[in-house]
Amino acid sequence: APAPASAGKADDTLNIAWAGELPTLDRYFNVLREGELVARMVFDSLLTVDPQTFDYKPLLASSYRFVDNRTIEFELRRDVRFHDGEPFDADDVVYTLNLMADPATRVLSRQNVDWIEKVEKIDTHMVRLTMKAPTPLALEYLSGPLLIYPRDYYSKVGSQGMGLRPVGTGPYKVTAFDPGKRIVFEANRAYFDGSPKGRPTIGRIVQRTIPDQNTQIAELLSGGVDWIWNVPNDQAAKLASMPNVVVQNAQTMRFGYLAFDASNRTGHSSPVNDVRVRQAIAHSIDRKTIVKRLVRGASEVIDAVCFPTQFGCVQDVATYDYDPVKAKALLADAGYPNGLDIEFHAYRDRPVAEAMIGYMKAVGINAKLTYLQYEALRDKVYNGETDFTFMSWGSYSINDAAASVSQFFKGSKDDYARDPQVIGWLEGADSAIDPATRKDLYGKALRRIAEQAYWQPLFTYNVNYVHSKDIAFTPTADEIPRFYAVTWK
Amino acid sequence: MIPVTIPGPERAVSTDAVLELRGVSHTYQVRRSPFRKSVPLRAVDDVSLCVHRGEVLGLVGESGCGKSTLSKILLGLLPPSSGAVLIDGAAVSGAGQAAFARRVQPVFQDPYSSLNPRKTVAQIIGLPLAVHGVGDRAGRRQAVTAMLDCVGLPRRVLDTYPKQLSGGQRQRVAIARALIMRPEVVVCDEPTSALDVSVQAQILNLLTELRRELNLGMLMISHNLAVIEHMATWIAVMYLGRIVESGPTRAIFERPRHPYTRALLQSVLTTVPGHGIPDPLPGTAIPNPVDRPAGCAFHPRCPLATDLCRTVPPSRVADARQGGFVECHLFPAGEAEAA
Amino acid sequence: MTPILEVEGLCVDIPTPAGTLHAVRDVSFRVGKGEILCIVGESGCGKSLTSLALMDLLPGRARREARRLSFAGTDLGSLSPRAMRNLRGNRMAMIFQEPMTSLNPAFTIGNQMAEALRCHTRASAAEARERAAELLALVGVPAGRDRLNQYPHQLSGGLRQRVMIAMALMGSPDLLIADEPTTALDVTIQAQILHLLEDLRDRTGLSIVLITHDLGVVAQLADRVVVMYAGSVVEEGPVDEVFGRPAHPYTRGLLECVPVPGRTPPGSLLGSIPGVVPSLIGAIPGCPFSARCSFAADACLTRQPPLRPAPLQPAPLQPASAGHSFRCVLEGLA
Amino acid sequence: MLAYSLKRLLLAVLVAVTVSVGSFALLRAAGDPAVAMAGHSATASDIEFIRETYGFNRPLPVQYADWLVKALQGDFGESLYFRMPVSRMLADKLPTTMTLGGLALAFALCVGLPLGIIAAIRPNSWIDRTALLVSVTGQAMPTFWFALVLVVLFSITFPLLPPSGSGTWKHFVMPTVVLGYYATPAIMRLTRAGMLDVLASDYIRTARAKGLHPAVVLLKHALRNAVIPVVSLSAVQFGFMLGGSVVVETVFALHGTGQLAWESISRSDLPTVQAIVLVLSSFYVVLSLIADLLNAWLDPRIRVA
Amino acid sequence: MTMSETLRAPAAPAAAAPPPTPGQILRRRILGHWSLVGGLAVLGLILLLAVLAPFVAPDDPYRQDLMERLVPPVWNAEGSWTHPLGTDHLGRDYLSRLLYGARVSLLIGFAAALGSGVIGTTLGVCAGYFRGRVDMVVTFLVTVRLSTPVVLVALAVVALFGGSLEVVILVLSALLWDRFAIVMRTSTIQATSQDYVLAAQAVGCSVPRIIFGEILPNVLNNLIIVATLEMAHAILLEAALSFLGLGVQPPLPSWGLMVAEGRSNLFFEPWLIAIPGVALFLLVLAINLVGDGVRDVTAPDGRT
Ligand SMILES: Nc1ncnc2c1ncn2[C@@H]1O[C@H](COP(=O)(O)OP(=O)(O)OP(=O)(O)O)[C@@H](O)[C@H]1O
Ligand SMILES: Nc1ncnc2c1ncn2[C@@H]1O[C@H](COP(=O)(O)OP(=O)(O)OP(=O)(O)O)[C@@H](O)[C@H]1O
Ligand SMILES: [Mg+2]
Ligand SMILES: [Mg+2]
Repeated sequence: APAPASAGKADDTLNIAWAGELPTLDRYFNVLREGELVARMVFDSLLTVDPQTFDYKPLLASSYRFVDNRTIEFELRRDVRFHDGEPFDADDVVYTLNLMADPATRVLSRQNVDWIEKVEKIDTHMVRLTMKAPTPLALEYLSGPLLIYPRDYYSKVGSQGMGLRPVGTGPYKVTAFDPGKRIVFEANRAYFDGSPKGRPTIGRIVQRTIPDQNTQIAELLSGGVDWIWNVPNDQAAKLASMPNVVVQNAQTMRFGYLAFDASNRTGHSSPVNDVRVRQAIAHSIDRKTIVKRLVRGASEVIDAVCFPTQFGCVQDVATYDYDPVKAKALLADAGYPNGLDIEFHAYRDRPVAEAMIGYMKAVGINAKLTYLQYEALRDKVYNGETDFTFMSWGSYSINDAAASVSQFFKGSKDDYARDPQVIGWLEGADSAIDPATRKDLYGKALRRIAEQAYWQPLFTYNVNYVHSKDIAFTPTADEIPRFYAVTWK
Repeated sequence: MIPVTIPGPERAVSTDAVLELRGVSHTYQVRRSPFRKSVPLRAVDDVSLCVHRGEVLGLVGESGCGKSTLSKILLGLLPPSSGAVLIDGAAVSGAGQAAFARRVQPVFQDPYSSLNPRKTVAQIIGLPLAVHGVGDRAGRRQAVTAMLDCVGLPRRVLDTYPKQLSGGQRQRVAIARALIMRPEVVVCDEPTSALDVSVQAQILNLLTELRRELNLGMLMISHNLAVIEHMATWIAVMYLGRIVESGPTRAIFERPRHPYTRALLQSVLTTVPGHGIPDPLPGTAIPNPVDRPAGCAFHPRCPLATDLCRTVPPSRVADARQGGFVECHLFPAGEAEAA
Repeated sequence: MTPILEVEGLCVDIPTPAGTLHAVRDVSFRVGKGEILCIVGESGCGKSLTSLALMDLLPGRARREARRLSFAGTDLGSLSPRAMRNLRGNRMAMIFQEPMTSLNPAFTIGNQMAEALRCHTRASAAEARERAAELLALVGVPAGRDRLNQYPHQLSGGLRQRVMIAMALMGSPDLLIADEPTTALDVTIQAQILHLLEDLRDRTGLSIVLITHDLGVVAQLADRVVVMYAGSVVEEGPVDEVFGRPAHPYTRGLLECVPVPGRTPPGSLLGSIPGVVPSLIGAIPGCPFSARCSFAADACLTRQPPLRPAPLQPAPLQPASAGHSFRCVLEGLA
Repeated sequence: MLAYSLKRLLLAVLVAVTVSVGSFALLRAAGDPAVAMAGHSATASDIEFIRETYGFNRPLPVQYADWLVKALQGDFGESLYFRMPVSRMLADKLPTTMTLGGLALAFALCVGLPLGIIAAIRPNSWIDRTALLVSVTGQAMPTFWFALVLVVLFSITFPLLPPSGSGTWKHFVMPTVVLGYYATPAIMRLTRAGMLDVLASDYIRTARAKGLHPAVVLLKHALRNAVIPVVSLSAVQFGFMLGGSVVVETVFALHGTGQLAWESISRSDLPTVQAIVLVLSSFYVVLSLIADLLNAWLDPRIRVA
Repeated sequence: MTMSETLRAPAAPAAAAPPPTPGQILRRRILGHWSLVGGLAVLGLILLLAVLAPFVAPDDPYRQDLMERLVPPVWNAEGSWTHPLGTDHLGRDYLSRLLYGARVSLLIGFAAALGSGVIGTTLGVCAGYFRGRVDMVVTFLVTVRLSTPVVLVALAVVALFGGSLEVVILVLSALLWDRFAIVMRTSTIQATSQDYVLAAQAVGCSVPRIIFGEILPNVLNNLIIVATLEMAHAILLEAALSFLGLGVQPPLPSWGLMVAEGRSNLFFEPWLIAIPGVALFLLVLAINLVGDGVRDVTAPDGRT
């Protein structure tokens, strides 16, 4: 067998590969999922979520308490140092959160910070955070995307410097970063005891960007890398039978959906403006078979436009079972007895898209596929140029319907339903604090969406993690592999 | 004796001159290497000539002296940089091109490249008829057949391709194509130099016959003086783009004036053994057309060159007795008459 | 005269898809020391292949066969390729028709000339250049030393042909084979080159085989002449005899085709040989010229006569051994 | 000579400018840079703000001129995606692509030239036919397919070479072969044709008549003249390989300009794409200039007379 | 001799057997050229299968059956004759897709070669015939085209308009004309320098007549050679575009797309990529062989 430059267990180096190219390691300025993985290794937030129980636990904070429903006070840890040796204290928290919340900073995911009014230092190890309005997701944000940066360093090097040479408090520090190519992590031996993340055990982690799936597998098989993910199910099934390979499948919070232009946003009236056509399409596709035969793994069919575990994601909504006869009848009813032609856009899972096209064809719907890169399709969607798209959404791994249904049906750029009723309910739900009220309002919105078939939710995704037998790796449902928790076997 | 006239502005043009060049020059821009600027190359320099009905004008000169360029100008294929081409005394303009094409036709040197390999003999010979819209398909074929007989080709070659013909046969096809429109002048640019002696004789005989029968005017370009003497009634000797001597064949052969003409005549090797190899022009000062010598262009090679020759270009001196002219300092105006 | 080159029964065959092309058929001749032998004939009659066969430079597929092929006593037929290479360019040299393309455009004249010497002797580069300069002077190239650094394209056709000749002389050959050396040149230049060849022969005793289709050149330059037709020799002999009293109808026909200034009346019709050369593929039954010969008899269609001495001419009587021979059933032409 | 070089340089600049104008127009048509820059959750006013600050609201020719002036000073702007100077990214990625292109060209020449020469010396022999087969196969195999086959063969079945990356020479073996094999047929054929032509020429006969050793005839007299067209072709091929290495770079995770360009296209990262196109086309132009000069050196007829 | 005698003098003796006509020679040369015959046979077979796809295909190439995914071909132990070449990742009959895919691949090849051929030939012939300014402009265009990274431009255009059969063909046509232009320019210059063109001019032929009647027929074989090369090139480029996800769009089957789709099963269902890969290889090989064959057969002294 070849002896790649850095061969695994022997020299305490874990080689991982993925396809995404991270432009910057400043998490506030990249939105790729891979960015999240890196962020969790290099940085810490005030709180964290237990991946199993979904409970919030203090991380950089040693404790927190709600002063009122708009104010939280955090007691900070005293034994934490940044990678550059600077001690962590209230100044860093105040600086980071206030900076990121400032619209002028232009962080990419505004919803993560928009709710913060101000953060004040009470003393060196105590801060107070004030919200603009009661925010149900506050703890969610604080335990994920809101990472704490070192004030001195960040104010000196800015986002660019941080992006290239990140300095955080996390279990791993970055020792080399070739953007889009390679990241080298070194265990942070000074990581504070008692972190819920645990102390890092593997000395070095080297990440390489390998765009081609086959090459990733080839690298895995030849021992060049130890861990890859997003391996298609067909391959994963076969890989599972290889001697040195472990395949783990886990559901993710991501789900697929068909989005229709119900409100004629494109302005060139399309058949899907008609609810009956949307319902017909929904009925024409055999989601169960697609899930069972094509998507496979831990995936399941969903009917509401949110991830089932998300708070407020009620399941008692209208469902559209596979029923080609009914689909045809609906089409005829809508004035298309001889079928219709429609433009169809997609950016991922070509086989699924193709399978759906096949199903639609069977009832007379000719969907003409335009397959685009994500960025290109997203621009089209934002510009109101698409009739009918096959998309997916991962809710930023936030376990609350606010991160899914509210993201798309509150009149935002990607809202093609523009249903004032739905918008009203969702605005109420997002600003209410009382869980029951929220749940009720989300339920109303979800039922209305299903009934009108603004979207046709398809299935939840699953991820295949494929890695060598040498490591112990536990996947989590939030699609965020935690490399700091990986250990040698 | 054939009535001859001096072409050019000095004498009135005789009425039977069909095709005439008056003070024609042509300059090419040549680039000798991509790294250099292009320079003018005067391929034809102030040439006046005329071709008469039933006469053969022989043009001799060494390679690169501008013979082919001159023939292209005569054929209307190359617009002269200055000077005029006259047909029946009238200048040829763009509009008259088609009419011109009916009256003046070429026969090229290389019968291998002058026939389109993708066309049958019938198509090739019939092309002028088709272009000028003469007759219908059947009529044209008839005319072509008649022409084949005329140039001594068997009729079975009608539907063959040039590749299947021998060199002599091809040249006959080329002649047939040239003659099918019944032109008055045929311009033959070295019509036999690519052919074997035995075939050359056939073609020369054919041209002689056709000229007599059709009263054709002919410009015959050749570097074979024996052929020119045999065919031409009038000779023009060209050197570096200029006609340096011109006159009736007999007179030129008997009393060549210009040293270059004399050298050319000396160089003729006859098949009668025993004359030995002449050494007419010792030295190797080969003229460079881009960089013409000052004065008389011939002076670097001329055994008789004087200082005058090196500085002053000679002027054209009419030679009344010969009915031609010569451009040489050795023959100043008065002397030429007296000589 | 001792022959420097003796050729007997030379045949060159080229396999083609249509059959074997017998390009040279049983050709015999000899060249004496200091003699100029001309081979004439129409295009395609096998002149070039004959000369290439002598040099062992035939194109890939062509096969050479000969009863006897001897150069200055050496049997060329049995020489190894290496020995042949040593002879070539050294003791027997060759120049070609196209002076424009016969020199490698990528190298200087000096380089190409020196190479011709240095591949045969141990001469140093300086010596080779020295000799090159001398030879250029010999062949009448002015300022020869400067020309050594020039590239072929910087020379005119006449100069290039002189360079070719000088290059052929680099190894002081005994025999020079010249394949149409003047065909591409102007008449005045042609005269110069021929003059040069004659001069070389006179001064150095070089033997020359000159291939041409120009009867004028033959008449003025050759000592002896070989007339070829369709791959075989139809007449051979001293040039005065052959041109003065051609014995073969083909030779006579050829001579009649060419106008002679002062002898052929201007504007008259020339003699001509009708018809075309027969195909050289496969055997030709009978005399190859019979199809075009106005004297052809039945016998000519079946059998080609052997080369035989021409009938003795009236005074000055020459012995038949002087070697005017021809290949025809006719008893000479009156 | 100087005048010629200047003229060629002017032409080169003109070509590069034309190409960049074309690509500029095309890319502007392809996507709104402001939208691309603003990213995921930008509002209309964010986008408007970006348009203002980056001058995307100015007329296209003005934007182009502005870009060009800066580009000439080596400033290709900032990548919208990586938010770092494009010039720095190019400095990082070009060496990989150049190495790959250079190696591939060297491979193609090392295989194509000898094969072409041998094939020309022995036309219709088994060597000629094998060479033909090799070249035709090279032309008929989709690059990525060939690449994947090699990976399976040499990284998994016989684990000799690493399947991806660019750390050591071993990493470049397969990419070089794949990319080079694609260019081999053209070079081989041209060499063969050129050799056949040259070998049939008069001056080769002259050289043989001098009694030169066949190897000298072949390598000195024939090859030099036969490679002249190959030199020009190599320039074209090199240019093509630099631009066409996308697939190879993707498969072998080489992270060169090809893959960067491709990713940047899909990310509407205009400054990056723009810069790569300009650099590649200038590079091609420079290469063909070099090829011309090389040819002039090889062929004195082209050189100053 | 009188004139009539001279003229009647036989110019050629009645040859025993008439020389073969060019047609006959050509036919003989073609039949003697094994790789040309082989290439033509394969190409012809593929063409035939493509044309007859609706009749010979065992199944609808678009009919999917997710329950029957990835059935291996018949030579595999698990294969069956219901799907001789197995099924793809959506359970569609692979043989049927292969047959229909031939249509698309051939169409792309033909159309792209035609489109680029028209552009390139027009430019090349104009440049070669008119020379001077026209030539300068065309040469400039060719240089611009050559210095444009084709693959990148193709990617950009397709990313902009989305991949579809029409877009792919258009893009390829717009990008592959350079070789046509270069070759046609040289051949035209060569043809124009022949005396028969001069003769046609001297006869008074119009420019179009000269170009179409005298020049084009003589450069046609070069045109065919380039066309075959570019056809092969276009088919391969489409495959490369498909690899990057920008070729023709599913469910339309093209061989390039099938290879690209099969690639995700490279390691464990290698036949998925091997079958269309081999088909693609054979097609491109056949086209190349035909091109080479045409070159040899029409060359002055063709290899025999
Ligand atoms: N198209 C052209 N462009 C530039 N120069 C040309 C062109 N045609 C001819 N010349 C040059 O013009 C001069 C005269 O050429 P021309 O062909 O008329 O000579 P020629 O007397 O017919 O020669 P030859 O006997 O070799 O046919 C030569 O120096 C030639 O190089
Ligand atoms: N390489 C070859 N392959 C096939 N046939 C050849 C080859 N070389 C010459 N021939 C044929 O051999 C015959 C003799 O050719 P050769 O070159 O000796 O003629 P030649 O007398 O020198 O003619 P020319 O006066 O045209 O030079 C011709 O019929 C020619 O077609
Ligand atoms: Mg000429
Ligand atoms: Mg010869």
